[in-house]
Amino acid sequence: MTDSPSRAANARTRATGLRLLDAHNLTAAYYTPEGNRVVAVDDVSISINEGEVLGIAGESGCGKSTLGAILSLTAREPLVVEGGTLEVDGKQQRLGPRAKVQRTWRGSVVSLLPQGAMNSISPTMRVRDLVFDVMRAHDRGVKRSEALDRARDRFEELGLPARALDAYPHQLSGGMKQRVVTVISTLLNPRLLIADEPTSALDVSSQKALIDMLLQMLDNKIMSGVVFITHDLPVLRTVSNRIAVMYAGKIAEIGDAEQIASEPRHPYSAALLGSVLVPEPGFRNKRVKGIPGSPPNLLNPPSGCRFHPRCGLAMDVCTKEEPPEVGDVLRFSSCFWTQQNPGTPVPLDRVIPSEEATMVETDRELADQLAGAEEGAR
Amino acid sequence: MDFAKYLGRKAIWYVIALFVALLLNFLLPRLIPGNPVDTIVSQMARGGGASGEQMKAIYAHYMQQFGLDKPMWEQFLVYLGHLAHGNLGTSFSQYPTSVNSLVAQALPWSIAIQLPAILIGWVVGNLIGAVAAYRGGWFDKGAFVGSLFASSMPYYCLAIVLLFVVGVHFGFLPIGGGYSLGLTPNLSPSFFGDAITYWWLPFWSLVIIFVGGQAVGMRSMAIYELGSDYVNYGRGLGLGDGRIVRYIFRNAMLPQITGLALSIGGMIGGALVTELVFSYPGIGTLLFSAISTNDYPLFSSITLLITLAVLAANFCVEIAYGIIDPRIRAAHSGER
Amino acid sequence: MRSIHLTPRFWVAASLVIFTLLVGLLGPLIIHVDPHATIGGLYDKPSGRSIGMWLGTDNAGQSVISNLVNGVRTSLFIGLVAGAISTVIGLVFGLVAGFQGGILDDILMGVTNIGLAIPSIVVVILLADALNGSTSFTLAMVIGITGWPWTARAVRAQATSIRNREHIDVARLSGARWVSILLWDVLPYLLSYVVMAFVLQMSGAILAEAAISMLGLGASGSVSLGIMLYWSLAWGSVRTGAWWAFLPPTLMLTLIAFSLLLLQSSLDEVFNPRLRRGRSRRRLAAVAAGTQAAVPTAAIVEPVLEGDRS
Amino acid sequence: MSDPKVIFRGTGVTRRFGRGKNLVEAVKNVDFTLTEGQITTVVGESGSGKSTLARMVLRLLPVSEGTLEFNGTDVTTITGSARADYWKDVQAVFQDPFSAFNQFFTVRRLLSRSFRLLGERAAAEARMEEALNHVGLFGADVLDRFPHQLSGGQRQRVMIARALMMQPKLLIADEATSMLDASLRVNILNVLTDLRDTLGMTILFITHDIGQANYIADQVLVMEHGEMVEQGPADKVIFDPQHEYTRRLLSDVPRLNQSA
Repeated sequence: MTDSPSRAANARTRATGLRLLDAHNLTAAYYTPEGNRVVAVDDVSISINEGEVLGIAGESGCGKSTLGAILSLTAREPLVVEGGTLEVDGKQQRLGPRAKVQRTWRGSVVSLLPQGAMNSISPTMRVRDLVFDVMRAHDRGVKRSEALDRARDRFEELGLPARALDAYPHQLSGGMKQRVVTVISTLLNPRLLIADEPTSALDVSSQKALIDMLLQMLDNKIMSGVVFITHDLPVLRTVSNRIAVMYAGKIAEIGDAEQIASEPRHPYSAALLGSVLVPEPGFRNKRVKGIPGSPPNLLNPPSGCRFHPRCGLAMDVCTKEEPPEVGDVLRFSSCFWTQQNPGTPVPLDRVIPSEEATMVETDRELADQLAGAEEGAR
Repeated sequence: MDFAKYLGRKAIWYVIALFVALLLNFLLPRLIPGNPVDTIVSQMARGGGASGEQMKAIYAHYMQQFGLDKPMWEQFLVYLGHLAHGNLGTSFSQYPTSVNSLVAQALPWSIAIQLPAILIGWVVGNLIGAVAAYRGGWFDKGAFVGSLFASSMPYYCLAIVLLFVVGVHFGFLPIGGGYSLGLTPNLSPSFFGDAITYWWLPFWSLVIIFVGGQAVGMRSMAIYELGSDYVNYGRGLGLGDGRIVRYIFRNAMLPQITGLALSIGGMIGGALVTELVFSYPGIGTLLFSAISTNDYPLFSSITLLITLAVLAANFCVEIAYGIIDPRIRAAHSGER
Repeated sequence: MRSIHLTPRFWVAASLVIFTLLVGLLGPLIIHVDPHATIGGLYDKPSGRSIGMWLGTDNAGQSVISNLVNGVRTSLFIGLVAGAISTVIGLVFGLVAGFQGGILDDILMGVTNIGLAIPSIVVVILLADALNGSTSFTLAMVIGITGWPWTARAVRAQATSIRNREHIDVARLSGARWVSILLWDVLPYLLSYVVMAFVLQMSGAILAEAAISMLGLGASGSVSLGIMLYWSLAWGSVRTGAWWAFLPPTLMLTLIAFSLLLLQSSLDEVFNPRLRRGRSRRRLAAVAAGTQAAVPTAAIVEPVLEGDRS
Repeated sequence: MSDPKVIFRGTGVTRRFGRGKNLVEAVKNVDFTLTEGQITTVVGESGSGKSTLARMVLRLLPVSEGTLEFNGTDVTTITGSARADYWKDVQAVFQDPFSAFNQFFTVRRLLSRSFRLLGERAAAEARMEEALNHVGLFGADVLDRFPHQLSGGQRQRVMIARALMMQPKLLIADEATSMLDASLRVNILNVLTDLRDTLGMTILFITHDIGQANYIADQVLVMEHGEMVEQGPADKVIFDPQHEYTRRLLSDVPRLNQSA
């Protein structure tokens, strides 16, 4: 019925094994007005192959949007990129406080598809004005009519109405605006598109339309790879070839989308996936467990493995040492338990201790008390 | 159409505001205890400038003009009737000169110092504000504190300081009046050459303040726009700084243009005291003399004039905003 | 509550404001000379002869320094009274209109818009003239009751946005009464805003008093910075170079206006560290940019654009 | 659940906003019932009118047309003290766990506001602690904290506790979990199902996420553009949808297991 799984399958065959991007040792921090340094992305390295969609998953505050800002070269105050390198097609771009970023990298090598297209186009300009400005920024000599013709072709190719070009942003619906912005982001056929929560504000039908369009763009070789950032795991599973799960500024696990979804190798991924609810019979009348506690304050992150305070599998070593990356650069899990138990599925029951069960007990007791109090009150 | 409806609703409000303004202008001077004409005539008599016969004629003239022997509501109608004919009445202190001609003499002078100051101040102020917001750093700090200081300085205080330092202490420019003694205002180049030396000081005293105010306003609006999503997106698409700055300006400009229109409307009453400081022969000085001689036909005509100009400017801005696509306006003014 | 991060600018502004307060409060106690007493001739030069002569004499042979410190006191008094009156009226109107909405909102905002469209300087001049021979207090009242409309509209805009916050519904569901919600759930969110509006109103009122006095409609028999300037202009002190008669009140007025505006702009940063680039800053900044003009023609401050919500 | 009893009934419920050309019918002639001791979920996309419906049931928003009945009593137009009494029985938790808090109040202050409706103070204090325990919190930990000192999940729990203090018969959760991360969301949903299972509470749960509806609902109502297009037992609506819209909604939902 739906064609997105087949598209995703196409995408999988499309992935070639040629390296598109290598990002090394990315570190970025926010500086609070009080002068505190909050490291939001801490020494993260990722790689993407040609034709691939890499999904970045994680809860709010895990650093996934910060990672998107670094990769799209759009970090700005109070976020400061403190170090790292991007390597695309053998061209290197150093990052850091003193590094100079070539303007034309933005938009043509890496391009940003921002969160909430609502305000991404200046309210007093038409879509076509931005389209022309974007083209001219990378090709001084381009003529207005020529630029607009190219944009019109692109709109038609992707099944968008060409008259959207003449609209002011407020005249477009939310889903249409997000798609229009997607086309603008990819006008210059960038090598890599960084999509930061593009679907989060959309209804499921618009979500699906956008995802289909992104995959079609990959098929049409408009761009060579996508980094897709969202907290929505089912969306990621639909769109990605590989998924990286971030926790507290670090990558907890990275692997094939299918493998992550079916047999996660990191306790955090397992717990996160365990809390996903989808409309399938298995989820009715089954008690799903959330992760107890909340993500750490990055101003003062826990020592060792950052997940250890919430992890039922945590051992002594987890509290002291940084976990190793078990696997290779494209597929690994940063976990001592995985290292010690290769090939064993993560036991979800042990990751999340029985706190939930005791809570239900307490509830029962209290219910009785409450009932008693109620009677007394009457 | 929607626009007609919008216009109609606005017009009703402005008619009410106009009515209230007229009522205030009519009523408040009459709150002074005693019959104003008695007061005036007795004052003129004390001055000894007029004979008994003349006195009586003047008295009769004013009683008739104001309809003071009639009930209040009829007096108000008489007042409105005169206004409808564009007749502002006869001055007390410079009887029998009409108020119309006194105002007509003074008005060009006020406009001559105000309009250029507003226009130039607006352009320069917005430029400074925008550049400060965009450049940041020391330029921003200096421009901001300087502009804040300039905009907070009472305009008449700056006038006094300039008059003293430039006019009196260094003697660079003449220190009072609108033109040299002995000349009569005319359109000859020689008169302009003379008048412009008198014009510089009041002009500067206003333009500096105006630059400051505009710069502060523009800077904060531009800073606000700098934080918006489209700036970040534009950068992410590799747009040049100049291009993005143009987007910012376009959006930050709209309220500034409104401000310009309103400043022009408020022009007549905008720098009353400046004229006083420089004895400049404009509306402010006229108002001052009207107050000091209790010339209340002149006095209330000036206040009415100021009100009308401001009301008209407000109304024009509203119409302009109605013409601009309301949805653009909605998008611009944000969530509401 | 939340940690408040005071900026250096705030401390500069606060010191300047405290300095003017000290001049107004302690000055008259230290400079123990009757401002109305004749202690010398026409424009005697400053001298160290006596405390009253530190800044010489004015056109009536009165001590300038004594007039100055007493004038600052009057100006502060007028600023506080007029600022309080217009802030309170504006707050009540804006709060009720914004929170209640409906017909009450339409009526209150109609009145406010009329008040905004009529330049307040005109009303002040007319009222001051009608109340011939006013005192500082009546002058403060006059300035106060003409200055409230823009506060009312600004407060209304804020109150309207707060009305849509979920915590208001939560309070209603908890059984809180209308007044309680207004006082505890709406007002605290506006408080920082109101404080800033008050500072602007105060500075506006002080400058308005001076302008009115210079036009010859000042409080007769009282001592104020505006009246000092009125006499020094009338007696040509600027032209004759008697700088001690006009420079001190000029500089004092500038200092007061500047320090209050600086205080407002720094309070904005203190109250809204995260809104640094946010909306409220934009609104108040627009007002702040207009304060100067707000006195002569309050209508410049903001047009009646948002007048009626469609 | 031997004898399911209808606790709430809406008949022909309609809500219009604006007038003239700008007239919008947010909710159009909707009929529904809530069964005691069950979780009823309203599913719909943005603009479907589901939150408007919730606010009408809460009597925070007047009904343009139609009637609302609670326990057999007509509550369509009650105001003043009658409405305050109604709020002892019908309470709500809202979407935004931050803006639902008055940031100037501690949790204690927030909760103690309900005391006026609860009567005697000592009993009310006890009830406050009970309510907090119900959602897995302890008074000593949270009562003297300001909202910004709590995590998102804790804030939403406090909000549920506030509603529970009234010991309501009907609890309305309007998108109460949509701004929480997935791992915290499940915990809140579990609190709600526990309330149903242990206290027999009736819950009206509003969501755009059919996955959450599937997890907790006994009954499902589907809304589209202000109209109620389908309603019935959760199993039936979700696994055997009759209406075209419901089918589309379900087919567009991304799944974790592509094969399923």
